[in-house]
Amino acid sequence: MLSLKEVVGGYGEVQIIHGVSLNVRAGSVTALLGANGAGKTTIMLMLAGVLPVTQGEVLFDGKSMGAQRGHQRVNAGMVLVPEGRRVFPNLSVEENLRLGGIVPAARPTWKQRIEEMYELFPRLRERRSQAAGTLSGGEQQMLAIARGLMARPKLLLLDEPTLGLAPIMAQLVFDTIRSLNRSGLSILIAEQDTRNTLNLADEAYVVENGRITLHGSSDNLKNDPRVKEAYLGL
Amino acid sequence: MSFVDVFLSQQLLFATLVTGALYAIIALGLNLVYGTMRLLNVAHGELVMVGAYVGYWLFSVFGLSPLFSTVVVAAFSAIVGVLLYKFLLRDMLVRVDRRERLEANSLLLFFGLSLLIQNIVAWVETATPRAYQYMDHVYRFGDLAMTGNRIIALLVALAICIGVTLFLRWSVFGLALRSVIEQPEAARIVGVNVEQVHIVSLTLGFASAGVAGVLLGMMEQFSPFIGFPLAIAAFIVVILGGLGNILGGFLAALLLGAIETYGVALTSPNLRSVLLYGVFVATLMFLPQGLFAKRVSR
Amino acid sequence: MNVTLKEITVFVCLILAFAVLPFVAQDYAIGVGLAILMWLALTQSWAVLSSMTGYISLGQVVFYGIGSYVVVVTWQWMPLWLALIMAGAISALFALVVGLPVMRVRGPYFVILTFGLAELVKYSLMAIEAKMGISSRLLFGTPPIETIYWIVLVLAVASTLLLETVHRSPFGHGLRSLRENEEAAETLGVPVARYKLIAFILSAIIPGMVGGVMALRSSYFEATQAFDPMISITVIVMAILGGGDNARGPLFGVIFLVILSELLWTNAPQFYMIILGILLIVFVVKLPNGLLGWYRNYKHRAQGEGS
Amino acid sequence: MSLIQLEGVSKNFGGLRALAEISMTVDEGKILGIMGANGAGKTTLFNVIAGYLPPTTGNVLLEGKSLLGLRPDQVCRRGIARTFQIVKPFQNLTVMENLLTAAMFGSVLIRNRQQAVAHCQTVLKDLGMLGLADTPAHALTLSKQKKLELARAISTGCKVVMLDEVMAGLTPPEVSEMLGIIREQHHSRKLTILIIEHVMRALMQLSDRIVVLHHGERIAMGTPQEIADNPRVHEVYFGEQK
Amino acid sequence: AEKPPVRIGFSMSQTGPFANAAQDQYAVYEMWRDEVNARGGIDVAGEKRLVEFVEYDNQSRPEMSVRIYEKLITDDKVDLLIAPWGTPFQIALAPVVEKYKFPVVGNTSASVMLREVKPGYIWFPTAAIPDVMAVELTKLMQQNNVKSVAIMANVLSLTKELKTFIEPELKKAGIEIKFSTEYPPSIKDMTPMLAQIKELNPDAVLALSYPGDSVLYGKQAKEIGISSPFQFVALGASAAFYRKALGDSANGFVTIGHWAPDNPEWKNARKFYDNYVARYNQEPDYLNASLAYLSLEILEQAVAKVGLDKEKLRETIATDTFETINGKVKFEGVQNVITPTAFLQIQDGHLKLIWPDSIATSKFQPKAAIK
Ligand SMILES: Nc1ncnc2c1ncn2[C@@H]1O[C@H](COP(=O)(O)OP(=O)(O)OP(=O)(O)O)[C@@H](O)[C@H]1O
Ligand SMILES: Nc1ncnc2c1ncn2[C@@H]1O[C@H](COP(=O)(O)OP(=O)(O)OP(=O)(O)O)[C@@H](O)[C@H]1O
Ligand SMILES: CC(C)C[C@H](N)C(=O)O
Ligand SMILES: [Mg+2]
Ligand SMILES: [Mg+2]
Repeated sequence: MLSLKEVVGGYGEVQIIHGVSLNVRAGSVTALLGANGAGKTTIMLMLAGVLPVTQGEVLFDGKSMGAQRGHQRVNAGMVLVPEGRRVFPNLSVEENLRLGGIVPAARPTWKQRIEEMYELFPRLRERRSQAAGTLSGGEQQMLAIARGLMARPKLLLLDEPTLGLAPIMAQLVFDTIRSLNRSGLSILIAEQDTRNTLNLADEAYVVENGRITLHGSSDNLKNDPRVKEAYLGL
Repeated sequence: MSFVDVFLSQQLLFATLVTGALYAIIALGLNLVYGTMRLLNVAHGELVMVGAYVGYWLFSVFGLSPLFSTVVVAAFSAIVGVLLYKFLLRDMLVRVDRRERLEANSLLLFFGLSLLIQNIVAWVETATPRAYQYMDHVYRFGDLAMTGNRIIALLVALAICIGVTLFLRWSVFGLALRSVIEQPEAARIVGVNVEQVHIVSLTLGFASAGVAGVLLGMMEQFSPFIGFPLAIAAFIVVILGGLGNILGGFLAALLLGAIETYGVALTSPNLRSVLLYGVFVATLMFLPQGLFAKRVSR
Repeated sequence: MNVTLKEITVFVCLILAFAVLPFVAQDYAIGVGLAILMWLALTQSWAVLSSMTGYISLGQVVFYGIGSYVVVVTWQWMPLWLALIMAGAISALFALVVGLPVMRVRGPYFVILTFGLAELVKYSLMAIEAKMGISSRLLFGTPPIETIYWIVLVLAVASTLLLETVHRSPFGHGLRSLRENEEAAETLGVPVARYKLIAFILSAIIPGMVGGVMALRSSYFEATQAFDPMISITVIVMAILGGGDNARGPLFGVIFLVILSELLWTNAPQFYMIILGILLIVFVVKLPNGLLGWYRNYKHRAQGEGS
Repeated sequence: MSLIQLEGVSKNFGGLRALAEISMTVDEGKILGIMGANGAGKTTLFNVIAGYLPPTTGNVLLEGKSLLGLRPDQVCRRGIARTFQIVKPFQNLTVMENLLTAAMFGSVLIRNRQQAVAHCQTVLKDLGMLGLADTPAHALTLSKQKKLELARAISTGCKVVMLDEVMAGLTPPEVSEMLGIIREQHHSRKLTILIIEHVMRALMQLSDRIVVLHHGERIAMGTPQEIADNPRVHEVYFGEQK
Repeated sequence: AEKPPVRIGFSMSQTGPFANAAQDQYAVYEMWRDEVNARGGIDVAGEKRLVEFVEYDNQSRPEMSVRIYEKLITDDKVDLLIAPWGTPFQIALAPVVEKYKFPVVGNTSASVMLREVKPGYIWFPTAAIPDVMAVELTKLMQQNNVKSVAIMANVLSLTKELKTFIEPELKKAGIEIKFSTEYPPSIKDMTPMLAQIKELNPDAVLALSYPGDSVLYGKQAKEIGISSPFQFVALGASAAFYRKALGDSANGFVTIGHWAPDNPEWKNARKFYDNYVARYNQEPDYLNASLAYLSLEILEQAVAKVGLDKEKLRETIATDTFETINGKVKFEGVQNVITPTAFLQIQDGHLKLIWPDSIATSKFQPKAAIK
């Protein structure tokens, strides 16, 4: 589904990612683990076309994404739920959702999709005409996830989706990811709740200082002593 | 004229509409450029001025109707907009390390551009004022008198304003545009083609400035140096109506038109600018986001 | 952050250079020097408000205009020094009176509001004068250019010192914080509203006095000249050309633009506006971070290569 | 005497009641945990105390004196600092400059630059951020920015600090480190702390007492153990999973 | 060896808000230079030398103009100076030429303030000084049976002064002022004023306007249907573009001007007119262009007599009588004391002098009502 080959990139002249290769198999959940500042968000932003890939190759569905700009990637089915939510603060919740489904591929089913999102997060329905900037932190996070799902992605890139969610909501998000995955969606997730993430994922990569240092099935990684110590806090 | 007469006068109403419509269409173009991309286009008035000249040339050399010229000018301005975007503006808008100084640099750029345009036109055409007579037959309906060109300008401006409003309201483009206004980066993430949005609003903005120029040239005299006050009027309207709020801009334009006619009729023409700027300044002091700011519930 | 000896030396040399100019040059060159000093005084003052707080004022001319008026109206019966003090004081008073509501307005709204405010003051004065039957004035016995030059030199130095002092003070640090994020600055204890007001007032005094002296440069006076919006725009253009938020940016920008346009209008009188327009556009493309940004980059590179 | 006292504080947004008649006290030197589902009103409570939002009804007192009508900067000068859940760093200033604002304007009010720098350096050192002093804030990762928020709040020299989800987005070892930092600061600076967290481990370990909000109402208050055993809290906050 | 050319310096509003008004004067300057050079040059006390211009744009800013003249005198060291456009610029110039004792003949300025300028190195040939105009205009109206007027005046100096001086004159003459108002230069729409004037239906409308608003008045008076037989517009109507902008509806407007080509006593008037039309393919402005040309004629005659010495030039200009396209000109103090104050009317697309009778080339015709 998605494969990165020796990808290099960063912010302007600062290089952060020094050659990362990874694969997300179709229909799988793949996790990115790593400490703060390891480069997970940077990889996500490069995938979404926000940051440039200076070397290496990104293949999605077999096609090179090098020349594809952000909106083309969304249209092709690769959607990012960014870290820090990035909702449109002065637009209403509903307008935020509609924007999530603005690419041509998703536009015909707008209305129905919004209803589905409201089913998933009833709180959003209650706040549908409130400006997104005035939502509570957790509500904004729900909105960001829902907005990402609006585009009917084939591959969903989740950057810390449960950040700031109460346990009950975080659980809901994990459950949702699992059921979305069952219905065929591929997922790449970066998340600090390592335990839950590994329970959910099929495969995982550990990122350190802009490089992949460990890779394996999540069951293997769960029992890897390095992971245990560094990311599970055992 | 007594108080009552003033309000009943059809002539004043007509004058308000014509002035308001002209302000509206000039401001519309600026709103699409400044309101959406934060490009401080101080050369907006020069675009209008060039529109007036092109209309004049086509009329006096080829005898083309200014109505036809609006189409030519719109197309021409749009092309200029695209070229400008491709060669000068894209970097400023898209490159992350340039966005910081976007407003500052765009001010400098457009200031340079306005000097350039003004002086090239002055060089080619001299600074001698121009005006021409087109459709200046006077139609009278009872007490109301209207020249043909003012009626036409009103109708064209109205049509364009309504057209653009409907387009922004009912097309996806309107929503995409608002997302770009809010957060260009997040807009890209959800799949908005940010560059396309930029180009469309820039071309729409430039085209409507050009058309406004043709309409203005039909009615008033012009010279290469009329641009600055026009740009200022446009900025006032755009800010009063709320940045990026197209409909708000139209209402603000109408309000200024009304002050300019009713306000002046009731007080004194000498107070024209005092009234206009007074209303503007007072409004912002009480409503720092303009007349039609969305108020977040508190 | 401390003042280095080198900086002081450069600054003192610059002042000396400007100080000897009237003794060695004829009127035209003094006129160019005067132009540099005048724009310097205006731009440094503008920077105290706009570069420090990020509130871009497009109405700097309002203080210049008010100051001009004070001096012109009192010209026949008040000594110049007193009139100049009044010019500064009345500009500051005006800033104080309108400051609170004006400084509540942010971003682009603030930019255009300040422009509108200057126009409002201009047209109000014109309407009042029209009522009194005045439309323009003649000034007799204006001082020679040298006198004007000395006063403006003092004002230019004062405004430079003012900006540098603000820049280095805790007050300036507060302004810079609120420029970055007003809400965060406020929760950290910065009295945001008061600081903005003070910055606004500080940016008003010297322009008021500059306007006062410069009104005496020509024997003919009318409101449209004293409140010419191009003055505000020129100030901003110079500050942007310079870049940065300390006194060096405006210094670069002012000297660069004045000398450039002087060279252009004297050598290519037919096309100098066209050339100037093109140069500004090229400038934005080539030096997007202003002269100061370019200079820093250049120094940075030079050092990088050296080590 | 209790340091902070809330008397029937309510906050309405239009028709929405974000806080309903909240009364409680926090004693000096204690840590109060605040929990509740998303949108329960936790951040709003901070906003009201910090002078950011005026309460619709009720009163907030610090050391027996009302804070009502004070602006946020005045509240800060009285000794209450806070962090923002949605971070608000001074993007183009360095980490040190970010902290200097706090030192120069907060309740310590150090106007001498050298002294202020020294003061901030100790804070950075305590938080293990000395190496970042000259990094511009925009180049920090989100979690570093959260840490910056904490450092900035502490640098004001406050008596009370309100922490809004400073641990969100940290890996478990990082959470442990942060717990250590907060405890350490609590002791060494004699801070009274109000802390909002969804990371339960942190809240349970740190808090002397915990208050639980739900739809703006206070539904429980007590020691961590009491809260952990409270069935209502379970139902609205943890869901079926324990 | 060939003598070096005579260098003549001036500043001009080539850009900015006054650029449009300054064009006529500039066109005349250029035409004159080429004419003189075609004749083999200017006569400098008996010796022919070519003429060369040293000119700079003042951006429509008087203080810029002052700087330019300082440069022309001290840096470029020109041989002669000619005037910039307009009252503000020429008044601002006075102290500079005073300081350097450099004589300049003014031209396109008109204001009672001119008389306050210290006599010495600058002179103003205009006959359109507002206080005298007020008297003459009142007489003209009286003679044509005007019993009531409406006045609307731009607050800029010339028209504002004219309003101030004409109101008492009208009262003295028993003409009723039915309506009187001022408006700012930024005016964009005159409907509110004109609607009221139409209702009052005065015998005369005095639109004391500047060139920009003169066109506006013409267009809107036609639209609203102002039918007063006497309609006056102050500035701009003497230029060719005014008739182009308004077409037939320009006919009948009375305006300021004391020159016309067809007065047989003004020797070179016709020749100037023909040359101008041949060169620019349009008529000169009867006010500004003729003033500009006659100021050059005065300078030329003075230089022919005494050469380039500044003091001698001053002496000559201040005391001699000159023969110009506008008849004889002689200065006392700063003012021209010969040329009479006069008015023009647009008749069938042509400008005619209609007042005073001593120089009139046609009679006043009431403005035809618009259908
Ligand atoms: N705008 C920027 N300019 C320069 N460097 C940056 C910028 N943003 C982030 N960095 C640097 O990039 C590195 C990787 O950051 P990234 O956000 O990808 O980490 P992360 O693994 O997502 O961490 P976290 O878990 O904290 O979100 C960090 O060292 C950070 O300092
Ligand atoms: N300015 C506002 N206008 C309208 N509603 C608002 C406003 N600010 C907050 N709210 C609403 O008030 C409720 C409480 O918000 P608050 O931010 O206090 O929640 P919270 O408990 O901090 O939640 P979280 O854990 O998600 O951060 C939310 O439902 C939010 O949508
Ligand atoms: C046209 C001139 C006689 C008047 C001059 N232009 C002025 O500004 O007053
Ligand atoms: Mg991250
Ligand atoms: Mg919260």
